[in-house]
Amino acid sequence: MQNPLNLDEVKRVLEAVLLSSGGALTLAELKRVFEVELGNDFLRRALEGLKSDWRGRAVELVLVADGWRFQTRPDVQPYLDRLNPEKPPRYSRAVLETLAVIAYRQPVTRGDVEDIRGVAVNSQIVRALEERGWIEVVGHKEVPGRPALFATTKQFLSDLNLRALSELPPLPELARDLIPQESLEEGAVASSS
Amino acid sequence: MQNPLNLDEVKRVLEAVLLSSGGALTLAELKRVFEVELGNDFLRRALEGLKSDWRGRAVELVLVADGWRFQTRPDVQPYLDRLNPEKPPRYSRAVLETLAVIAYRQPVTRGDVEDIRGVAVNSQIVRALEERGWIEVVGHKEVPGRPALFATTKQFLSDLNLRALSELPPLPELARDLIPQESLEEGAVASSS
Amino acid sequence: MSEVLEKAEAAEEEIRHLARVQGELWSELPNDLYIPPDALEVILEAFEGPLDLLLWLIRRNSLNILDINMSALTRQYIEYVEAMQHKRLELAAEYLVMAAMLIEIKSRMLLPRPEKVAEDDGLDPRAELVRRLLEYEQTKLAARGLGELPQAGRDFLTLSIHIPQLAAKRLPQVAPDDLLLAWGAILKRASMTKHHRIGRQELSVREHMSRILKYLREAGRCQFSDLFDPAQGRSSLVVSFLALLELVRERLVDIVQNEPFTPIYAQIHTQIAVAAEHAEPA
Repeated sequence: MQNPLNLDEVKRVLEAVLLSSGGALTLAELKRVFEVELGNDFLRRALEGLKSDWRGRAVELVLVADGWRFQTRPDVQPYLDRLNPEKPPRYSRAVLETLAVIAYRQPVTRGDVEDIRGVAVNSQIVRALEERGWIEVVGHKEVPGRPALFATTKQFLSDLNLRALSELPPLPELARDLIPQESLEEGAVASSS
Repeated sequence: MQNPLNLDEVKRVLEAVLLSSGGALTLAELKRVFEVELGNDFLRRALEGLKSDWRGRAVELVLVADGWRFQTRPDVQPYLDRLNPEKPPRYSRAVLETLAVIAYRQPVTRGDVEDIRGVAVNSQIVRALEERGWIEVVGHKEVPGRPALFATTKQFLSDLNLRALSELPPLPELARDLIPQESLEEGAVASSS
Repeated sequence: MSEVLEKAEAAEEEIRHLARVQGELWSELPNDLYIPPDALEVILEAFEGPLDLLLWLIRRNSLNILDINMSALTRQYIEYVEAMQHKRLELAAEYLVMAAMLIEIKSRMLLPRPEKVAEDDGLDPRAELVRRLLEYEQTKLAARGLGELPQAGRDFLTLSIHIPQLAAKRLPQVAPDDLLLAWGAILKRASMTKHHRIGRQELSVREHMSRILKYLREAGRCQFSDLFDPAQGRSSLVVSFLALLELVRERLVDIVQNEPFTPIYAQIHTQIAVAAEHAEPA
């Protein structure tokens, strides 16, 4: 194996090393690749040269905090997404239930949500739904502590493709009545269908 | 995002997709990347074009058993090794011989391997090859004990840079043809040829 | 396991070396089976089994594989196996089976052979052994060929460059039915209360409750009639009115009329006493 000494050969090796490394490489790491000791300036010149060789392609060589790496340009992201239709994250049951209570029972306080769900509501859940723009404070209940009253927003309807709250799926008939526990199970089954 | 329709733009996208995929991609997968339906011929032309664009670099575009992928050329391996000194182990003769029997005579049982090699096959060898993803059980032989039948996998071909089993190095011409049972008596004749 | 492999690897290296170094010596003394005691173990470890050992003996003695001299081969093989038994007994089982087979073939070779093709079809007793030896040799060479093929991870690497995270974070999607399911889960878990009396009609009431609250939050107070939009139709008026009544019942909104026949106002509920008591900043 000959030692590469000219700039082109160094660039050729650097390209293969950086494309296959799977992560950013520091100048020190890149130096280690070569049997002969290369100067920092020479190496940087090779990297800058490589960078400009790649200009205009859908992949670019960038210098980030932990070194040099190749990465895809944002404009090809849609193509990559089609290849890996990454499953979008899902909200936890707690989030969905909180949202359901607010949607079906609005305006409600956090205390109401807790009463209905039977468990304390994590304030992060409320914040996440507020940040998403799906719920908002529409007033305060005039009871001690003046708790905020939450309701769903227009954004919520729009994101769920609804024109009005009345387009939400109707709750199962069974659930509307005060019913003994046994038949509740049936209610749940019916609702899950 | 505009649909790329010209060859250069398709090549630009294919390059980014293949460089970032981390593995081989089939023609069908590559087609899925584009919003517009591209013909197989057009896609193949783009891939062949890309392949020749990369000629002479330290990275090459190859077609293996499970599709197209970029990989480093063997001549830069010494550089890559200096960066990551840990290499997969070289396989022992026992492992390679077991693999050879499975590759060339598949599907075979462990008993078949033992018959040919004349020794018991250590179960660690079979497990090592399975863990590497190179062999798998493809069925069971309908004899007492129903021993597992082993065959090689796509991964095996892909890891050895092959598109199909037929690309394996041909078996050395030694047995069978050379020595029909009858002619063994006049062994000297056969051997003199 | 890799340790074993490495050992075997080293042994194989060793035997090639030995064969080369000792090769000349053996060519001078073709029938001498002297093996340096230290080398024996190394040599034996390097064999992949009796077939491998036989092949090596055949090749070392330049025997014709298709016309093996059985007595020479058998003698040499058995000497090795005996040496092996002293050193590594546990290796010997398959080697012993082979020894027995060699002796059997050798003795059958000694029997006078019928001039004419007889009942045993004149099959050479060595036929099966030769077939196995050839098949094994073929496998051995094929294995060497496989080992020389470029291998992913050893001789080349596949690529996988970084894909930067999208600026916009992917947000979970929720379908209306997810809410229904969530509600079902609540029902299933909790004991029932009157909370669950919600149908389509009531839902639109609650929607108007939120609307009125939002409106009053901005306006503070407004005329009663401002809360109704006749353009929305009669049912909307009814629902708005029900919503207002519900807000009043839940003490979220107050309806006030200072004097008869003066305008009626709606405003966010304030309970003077409570407010004073708690001195809560708005």
